[in-house]
Amino acid sequence: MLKLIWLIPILPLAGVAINGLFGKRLSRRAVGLIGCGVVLAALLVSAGAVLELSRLPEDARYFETSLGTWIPMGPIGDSGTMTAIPWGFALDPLSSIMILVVTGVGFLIHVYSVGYMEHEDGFARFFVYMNLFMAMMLTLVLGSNLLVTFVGWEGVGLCSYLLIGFFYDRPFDARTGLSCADAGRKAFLVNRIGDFAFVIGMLYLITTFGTLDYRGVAAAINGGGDGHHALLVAVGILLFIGACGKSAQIPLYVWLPDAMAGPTPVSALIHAATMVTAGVYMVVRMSTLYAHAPEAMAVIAVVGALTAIFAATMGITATDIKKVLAYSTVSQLGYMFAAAGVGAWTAAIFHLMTHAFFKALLFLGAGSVIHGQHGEQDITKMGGLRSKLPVTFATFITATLAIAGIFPLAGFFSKDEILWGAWSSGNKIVWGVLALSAGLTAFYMFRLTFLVFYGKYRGEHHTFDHAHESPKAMTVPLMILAALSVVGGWIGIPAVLGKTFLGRDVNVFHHWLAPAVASAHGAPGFGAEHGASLEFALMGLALAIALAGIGVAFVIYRKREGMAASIAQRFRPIYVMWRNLYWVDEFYEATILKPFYATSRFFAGFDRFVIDGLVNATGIVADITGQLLKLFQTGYVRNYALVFLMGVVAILVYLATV
Amino acid sequence: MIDPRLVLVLSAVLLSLGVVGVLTRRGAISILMCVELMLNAGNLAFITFARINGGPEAQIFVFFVMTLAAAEAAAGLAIVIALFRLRGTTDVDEINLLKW
Amino acid sequence: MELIAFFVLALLLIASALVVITNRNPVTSAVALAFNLVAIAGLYMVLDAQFIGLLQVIVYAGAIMVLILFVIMLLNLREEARAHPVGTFQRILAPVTTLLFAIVIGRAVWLSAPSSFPEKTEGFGTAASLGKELFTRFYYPFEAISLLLIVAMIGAVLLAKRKVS
Amino acid sequence: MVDIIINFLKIVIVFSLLMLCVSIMTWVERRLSAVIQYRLGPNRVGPFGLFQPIADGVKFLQKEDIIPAEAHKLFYVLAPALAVIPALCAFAVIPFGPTVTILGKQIGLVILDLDGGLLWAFASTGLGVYALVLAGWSSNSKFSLIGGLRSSAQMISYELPMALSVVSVVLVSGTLRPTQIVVQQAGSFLHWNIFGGGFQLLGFILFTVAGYAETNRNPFDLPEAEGELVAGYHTEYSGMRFAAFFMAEYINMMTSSALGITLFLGGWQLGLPARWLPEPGWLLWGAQILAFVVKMAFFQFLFVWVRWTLPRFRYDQLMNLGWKGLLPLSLANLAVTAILVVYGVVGH
Repeated sequence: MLKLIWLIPILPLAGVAINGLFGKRLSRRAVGLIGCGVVLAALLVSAGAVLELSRLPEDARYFETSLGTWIPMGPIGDSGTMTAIPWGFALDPLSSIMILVVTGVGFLIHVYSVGYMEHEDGFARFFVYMNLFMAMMLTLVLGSNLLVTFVGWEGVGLCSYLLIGFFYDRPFDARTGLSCADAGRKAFLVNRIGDFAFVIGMLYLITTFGTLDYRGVAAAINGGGDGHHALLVAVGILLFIGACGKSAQIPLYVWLPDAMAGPTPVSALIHAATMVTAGVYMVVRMSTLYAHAPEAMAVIAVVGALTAIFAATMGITATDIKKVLAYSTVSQLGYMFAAAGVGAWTAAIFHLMTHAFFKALLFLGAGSVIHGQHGEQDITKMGGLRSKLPVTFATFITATLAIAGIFPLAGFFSKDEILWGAWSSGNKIVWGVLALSAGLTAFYMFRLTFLVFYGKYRGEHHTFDHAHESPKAMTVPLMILAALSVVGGWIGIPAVLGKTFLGRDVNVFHHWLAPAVASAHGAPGFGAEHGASLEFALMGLALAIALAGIGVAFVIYRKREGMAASIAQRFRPIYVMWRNLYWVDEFYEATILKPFYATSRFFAGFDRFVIDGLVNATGIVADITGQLLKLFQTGYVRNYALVFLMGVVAILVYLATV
Repeated sequence: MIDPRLVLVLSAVLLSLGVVGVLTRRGAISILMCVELMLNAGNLAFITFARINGGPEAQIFVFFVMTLAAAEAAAGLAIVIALFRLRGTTDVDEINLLKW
Repeated sequence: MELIAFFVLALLLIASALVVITNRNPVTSAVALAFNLVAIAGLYMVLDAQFIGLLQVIVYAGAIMVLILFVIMLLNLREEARAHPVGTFQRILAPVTTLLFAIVIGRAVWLSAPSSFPEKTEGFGTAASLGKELFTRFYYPFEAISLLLIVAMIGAVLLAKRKVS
Repeated sequence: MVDIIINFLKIVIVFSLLMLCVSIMTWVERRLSAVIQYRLGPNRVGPFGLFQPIADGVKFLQKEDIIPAEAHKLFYVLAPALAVIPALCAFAVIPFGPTVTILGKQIGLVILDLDGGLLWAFASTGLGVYALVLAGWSSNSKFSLIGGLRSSAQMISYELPMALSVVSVVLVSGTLRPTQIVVQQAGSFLHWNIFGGGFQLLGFILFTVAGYAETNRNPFDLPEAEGELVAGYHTEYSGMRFAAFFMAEYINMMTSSALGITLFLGGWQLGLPARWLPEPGWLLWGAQILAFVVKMAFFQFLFVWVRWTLPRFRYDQLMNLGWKGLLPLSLANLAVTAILVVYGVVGH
């Protein structure tokens, strides 16, 4: 199966071809079958390939294949050897986790979509986009060099744009007046900024090391990377800016909340589980580089931690069910980056995986809620839906507990590992910020749960009366994801817990991933020994913070009606600030867009009056000349003949005199 | 003996007369005829050159010019006939649809 | 002898050419032109270009001019109108320019041509010598010109054909 | 100087003989048609009515010379002359006898022994069209005009097959000089171009048919079809001018016959093997000139015979025959001849 890994991105592409070319003539059933089928096939191939990979000895778990040369190049940089960039695909422990997550979660969401999109127009178009996304995401994670990854990187960006703007004819956000198409455009443009930095980073890499191959770059850096320290820092930061765009980190996070304009399965698949994690994946992929550029890692850690708490505060006041989840996603991505920034690579990937499970589940649950209420998204108009949507409620609460980091659900283990990584690497401030945001996460997630599922319904009555549980196609994926959210963390039980309670280290995940990532030697604080008791204490502390968050949420939104309003009243400036998302959009508008528009207007005016004026002047001159020359156009052939003859005579006279 | 220069001057005069005809006549066929006159003036010059050089080239050129004139007459007259059928005249001044 | 023939023919040529360009009756013009062409043929004969001279009569006078005459009669063309009054400029400038033209080229040939003909070469102007050249050295031009004739013929037929609807 | 005198004499003799023949021909035509139609014909003036042509001539001279009021006078007057002159010119290149020796001077019995003699003949007959066209146009009568148009179209059309059949002969003989063509056909009559000399039987037939059309003789006399056009292009003519057209027609008949004889039937050759012939001398030369005359007479008889036997074609039939019958046939004949010449079957 290993030899077939190139099939993994191609399979969804086949779905694109079939549905794209014949989708309009096929029945919805057939379209859905093909759309899900190809992803299932990709999942099976992936599973087979990973199984085969796991049978190899630990240090040989790497397989690379090429579909041929893509860009042949001359000698580049210091290497002096002829370089060529192949269409290379590689499978190693890191990408194996990614493809399993992508195809697995992707498949569940595809199945879910069949139910969710049942009544929408453009059914085939939706699955074409989704399949294309799968193909691109798999290209991204399987690419053996940065450029192939970049193809997938851009491809998923395109699909993201297409899917955000899927309902291109509908309005989206009343506050900013965006339409769905605008939201898509915003996502695309913000991503461009990041991609620009990414490309520059790549160019630096290839001109310096003569290769973009992950292994080649890693080898080059290990071999003589320290000589290029400044460059490595620069490249690290540039690539991280690219990751910021894709993974919605400060300052480029603004597109992700608006990306909720897309259909909910899209939010679940692209804007929660897979695409937005591409940045994390990429950073971990380049772990060797970052290990040699601690300054870049510091930047990542700071940005990640800031994003985590920053987004969490915005999540507290959001009222749109999907926006809450979106901010939560941004926050959790911040977590992952913080983990990567402190050198806890496996923790970042571990959290990436568990997050994919429970965040996808949350989104799908939210989708189910929305679906059940015929499109209502405002949580202030919901309440008491527990009875109407039992399956959704059960799965949703599981995911909420998981994201809050309650033992023994998946989130607990991954979050704990990140926190421990932050503490143990000496980044105590990062630890503090992350712990606080963990509490906030627990708070806003339970706020959401309470507002949606408990209390009295606050919307229109007939909506509540007609609210219904979703079809099987939607609930079954929910249940599967719920199960994963529960057990998903158990493959990464921290060594201290395993040793203490099970007598051995059962952190399978860590050992699986270890050969694929750099040991973060050289990063500050690593290697320092900490006692098991400290780890237990921190674990307990984190759990306590999460429980405290839940408790506060319970008090405010469950026990005392109206307390939320009075708190908001008392801390009005903070509330208003959070409510308006720190005015970041407005800030960008004022500092970037306004000057840009002004410049554009200036050049538009320049174009209209000067450039067009020149063009028009040409026309006017031609017209006047024409009017004059018209007088010579008598229409009498003999006049022309006479002039012709005059010319002949003139030439002859000239020739005779010369 | 004849002075070749005289023949050539005669040819030039005939050519000029043809030119004047083309410039002043109004009937399409008359203009065609004047063109024939010019062609013949050219031919006369060719024959003179042939006689001067003693070779066959210039004569063969005349041969080609004649063929060309025949083709020109056939096509030109066909056009005139088509024109006449369409506009009821062969007066080139009346045929001014494309003017301005 | 030849000189006399030349001057007589030259006189006839210029006279008939004048008739061609001045007479407003197209038939008269055509007949004058035919006469002119025959006279030129005579001049060719005087210049020893016998074959071309005879060909001139057959092709020009015998075929082309008959065709023109035929068309004139078919269209029943009468007196041609005088030149358009717009052409005042034209009427003054045309003869002047043409005169200038005649002077320039006349002067040019007068200066460049020799003052007497060399001895006639063996076989000059005979059908055999020209025929041999035509079918050997000038074979491709000959084929090309025949193609041109066919094209002109087809074009003429298509143009003059009455549309059958 | 002697040459000029000799040439002048030749011209005078040939011209007068031709005129004589024309006058005889008018008589022959009328007598012969009478024979064909079982009547007597002119038999009062002179023995057998032989002086009838003279009487006719006197009559023509005496008739009023009418010029229609609306006619284009110059061309109206010019046309008959234009009819006769080219017809006479064409005859200039016809060799009517061998080269004879008179008073020690070699004299070719041909007026104009040109290298391109055949072309001369064609050029002359080609110019003959102008007479008909101008006569038709200048009379300012619709009968005349239609007659003129018909004749010009007819002559242009039939000139092609005629020329092509002549070209076949030229291919065989390799020269355009009529005297040489005749010399080449010496010996037995089997060496004539029509037979073994060039296998030009088809060419000969084509030439003859086209010749009838060229001379506007029945069955191709549409330019002067009495039934529809009164008398065609010479409707308005009378007196001597009418006679001129008449004369031109007969001269043309004789020219075309002479050309046919020269090209296909050995010209003045006797058609006997050389060993049967006497030494060159007046006996031989006389016999040869006589042979030419006899051949001519036969052709004239043929002309008359055909005229009083065959009905007239319709105009479209005429054109069809010319363009779709004779032209392809003559082209085919030319092609076959060319192949024969290339493979050396015929040719000199």
